[in-house]
Amino acid sequence: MRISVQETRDRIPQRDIILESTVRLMVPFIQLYGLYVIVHGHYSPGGGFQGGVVLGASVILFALAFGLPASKHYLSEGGDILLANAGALIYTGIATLCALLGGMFLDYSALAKILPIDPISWRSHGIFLVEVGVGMGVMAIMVSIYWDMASAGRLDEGL
Amino acid sequence: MKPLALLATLITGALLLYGTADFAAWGDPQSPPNSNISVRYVEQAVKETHVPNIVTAVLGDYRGYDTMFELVVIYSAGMAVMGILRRRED
Amino acid sequence: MKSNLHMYVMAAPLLTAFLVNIFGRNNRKVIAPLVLGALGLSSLLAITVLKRTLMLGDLSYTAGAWTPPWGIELLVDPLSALMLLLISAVSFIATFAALPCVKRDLKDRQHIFFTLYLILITGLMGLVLTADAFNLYVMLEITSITTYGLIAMGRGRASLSSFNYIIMGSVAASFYLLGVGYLYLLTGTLNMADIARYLPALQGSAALATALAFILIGLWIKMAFFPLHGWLPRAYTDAPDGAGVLIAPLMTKVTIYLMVRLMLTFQSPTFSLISMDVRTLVIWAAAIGIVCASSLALAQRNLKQMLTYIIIAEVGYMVGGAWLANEQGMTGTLLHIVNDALMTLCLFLAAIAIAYRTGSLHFDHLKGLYQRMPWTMASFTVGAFAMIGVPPTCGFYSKWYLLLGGIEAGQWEFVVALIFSSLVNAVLFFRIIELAYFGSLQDSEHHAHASVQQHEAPWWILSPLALTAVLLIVVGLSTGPLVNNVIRLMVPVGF
Amino acid sequence: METILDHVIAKYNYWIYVVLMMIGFYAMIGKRNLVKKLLGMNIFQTAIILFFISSGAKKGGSIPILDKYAALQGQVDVNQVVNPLPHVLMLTAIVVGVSVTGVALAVMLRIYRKYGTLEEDEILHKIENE
Repeated sequence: MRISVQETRDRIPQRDIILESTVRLMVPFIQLYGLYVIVHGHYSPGGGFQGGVVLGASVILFALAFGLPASKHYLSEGGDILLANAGALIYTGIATLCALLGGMFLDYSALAKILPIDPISWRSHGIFLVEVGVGMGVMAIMVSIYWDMASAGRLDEGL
Repeated sequence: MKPLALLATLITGALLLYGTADFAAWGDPQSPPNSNISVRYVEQAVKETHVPNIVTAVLGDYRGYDTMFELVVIYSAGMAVMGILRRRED
Repeated sequence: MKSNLHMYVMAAPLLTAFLVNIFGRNNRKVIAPLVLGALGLSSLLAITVLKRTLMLGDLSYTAGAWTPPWGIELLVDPLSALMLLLISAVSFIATFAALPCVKRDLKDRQHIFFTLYLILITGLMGLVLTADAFNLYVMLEITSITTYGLIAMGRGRASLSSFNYIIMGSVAASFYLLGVGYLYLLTGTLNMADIARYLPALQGSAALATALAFILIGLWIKMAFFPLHGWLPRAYTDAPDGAGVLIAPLMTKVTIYLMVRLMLTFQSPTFSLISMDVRTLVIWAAAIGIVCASSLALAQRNLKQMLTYIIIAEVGYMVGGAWLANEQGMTGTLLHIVNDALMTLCLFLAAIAIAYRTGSLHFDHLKGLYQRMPWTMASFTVGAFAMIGVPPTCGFYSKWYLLLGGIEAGQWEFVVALIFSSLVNAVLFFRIIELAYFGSLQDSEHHAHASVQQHEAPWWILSPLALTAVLLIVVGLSTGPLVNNVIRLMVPVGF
Repeated sequence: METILDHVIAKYNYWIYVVLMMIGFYAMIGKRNLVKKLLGMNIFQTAIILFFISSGAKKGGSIPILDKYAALQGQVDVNQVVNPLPHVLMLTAIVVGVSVTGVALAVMLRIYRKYGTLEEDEILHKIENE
């Protein structure tokens, strides 16, 4: 008893104007909130992971309402993979840069050789840069996992 | 197989409960975890990193190595899902 | 100024993993140079790290310049430097064989495969270096998730065996995390050396026994110690060839290294982790495990499956040797970690070379292989001799130390199990050699595979195989210096 | 008998988490359906996260976000602030839990596409006579 792909395909409802217009309204504000969570990791609960998941959720909401092909038009597959790699490279890149600049691995105060501000505030900025990298990486990965799960790897037609 | 699994579960549970005997009471500020290395985190973290949120300070700087590999974990999970499901062959 | 060399050994494969994912996506040709370059560079750096550690002594390094209990401490001592070199060298050699196999199996997902491949190697290196209990959990998870992904990319049954591995792996990781949680609740710190300072005060407490029991059970499941080995045979057999050649030699050996590292760190004159009755119990379990795993290997009809059961028997050697708690036994275990990784690599490379040419590893397809693939079978024979424990090869020396340790500790069941397993190995491998050598070419003609044009494996697979076979003998002959100035330093005198 | 009751009352949270862990552990190794095994794994991991977080709790403690200037002057009362370390560790454990669940779901999707069922014994039966 293998469920044929065609059976699942025709159970998906056609486009729904109410759903699309509300989602078109909500997605920008969700993304704004996601950015807020990333940026305010220093002062309020939050940070790279939580903000990245909220940003990822906004793109997934878009994909649910407008269909997977539309979301791939909004954030292309190549762009998504590039975003994930960029996020990971930012974090590991900064860590290796600190080691190359003569400090210890992941020691942000070693970055003072590039921009000479005092080491302690370099730590605060280092944490922020790293949180941005984490946010980008987590957002891209959440979207990519949703795409794979929804279309069982074919990325043609989502849930 | 099921009774064997039940037996293993009960033994593990009993061992765990037997182990909770020596823990400090819940919420006790003088318990080992609350009075050992985290005292410095609470007192010094803001001075040393200018980040009011101590959890982010510990996450990003004191134990930044953990968080770096945490990102690598979520990254490799995304790549694993991509590798498992995206198959052109079948 | 503390040297960052060992961090570059880890950073090279990690950064390359992301580059391979970016550039390897559209043109495949860039994957091979990137992967080989990164692993070659990290092998060279690992050699200098080992030399440096032997000259200048241990290096306690923290990521982020914080003093140890607060920051995460990475310990580079002779043993971890040796393991770092072992991991980078074995993965460098295995990559040569992985490249053609992956090109054949996973046509358009090669870049994803090699991203996971490099992250797995980074995770193994991180496991070897870390001296922080929770960081070790994160590294365990990295190596586990990448291994789940690599195995599940295989065809057919691979997804089911990968799922079983996921369940058992999560149980193991959760048990380890529980053990660390109990230790954290008792001591309040996460740094292993710092925890060891608090242990004598907690000598008899129930929670400490539970914590160490759960940590050990978690590691035993991860290393497939006999009663908990159910997931390993299917997982390693169904893994794609390119992944199997890296996972089989390294995963269980690094987990055994972790168990030894924990035992050595928590060991102190006042607090002996290994109380008498627990030690005898574990050695009995190891002995029974060796006997059962070896006899199960006899029952297998597939070469790769037979090798997986031999891996489980070898795990029994090392766990038993470590728990003998005397100098000979520990030296034998540490030496056997290195030797067994090389032996398993040689045998898996041979299995892959045979599978690459004949398509199947079932025994009746191995007839008359010596005529068709002389060099592959020659290296396979060297690997077989090493596994049995024939003198010039490295297998003999580590087994010799283990035997001495067993006799000295008076654990006769362990000694008997070792001898029994060596004999069974002899039967296993001579059966195959006899099949491959004397099974004349004619009666394999009418087999379905006769039409496939038989000749030597491609040089991509043959050169690492031959190199590993030579390495087995070289490492065997250089056991003296290897033990005296590297392993001897690690084994505490008053053990 | 009396001491055990005190001991239980003082640490009832650990008892609850251990029961939760064992429910998850039994589902992981006892159940035959793959989805139930996965749910068991999630229950087990959630119980461990609760176990760690409750170890850092302090009676009357507030969240570990301090007023920057008061902290710079150094007027920080440790007993008023909850222990931040378990929260950091559990952020990692949550991410690991999510990742393993994601990979397990992907593998289950492939198994379902190939064998049409998620009952382990049916799958093994199908593999035998493949």
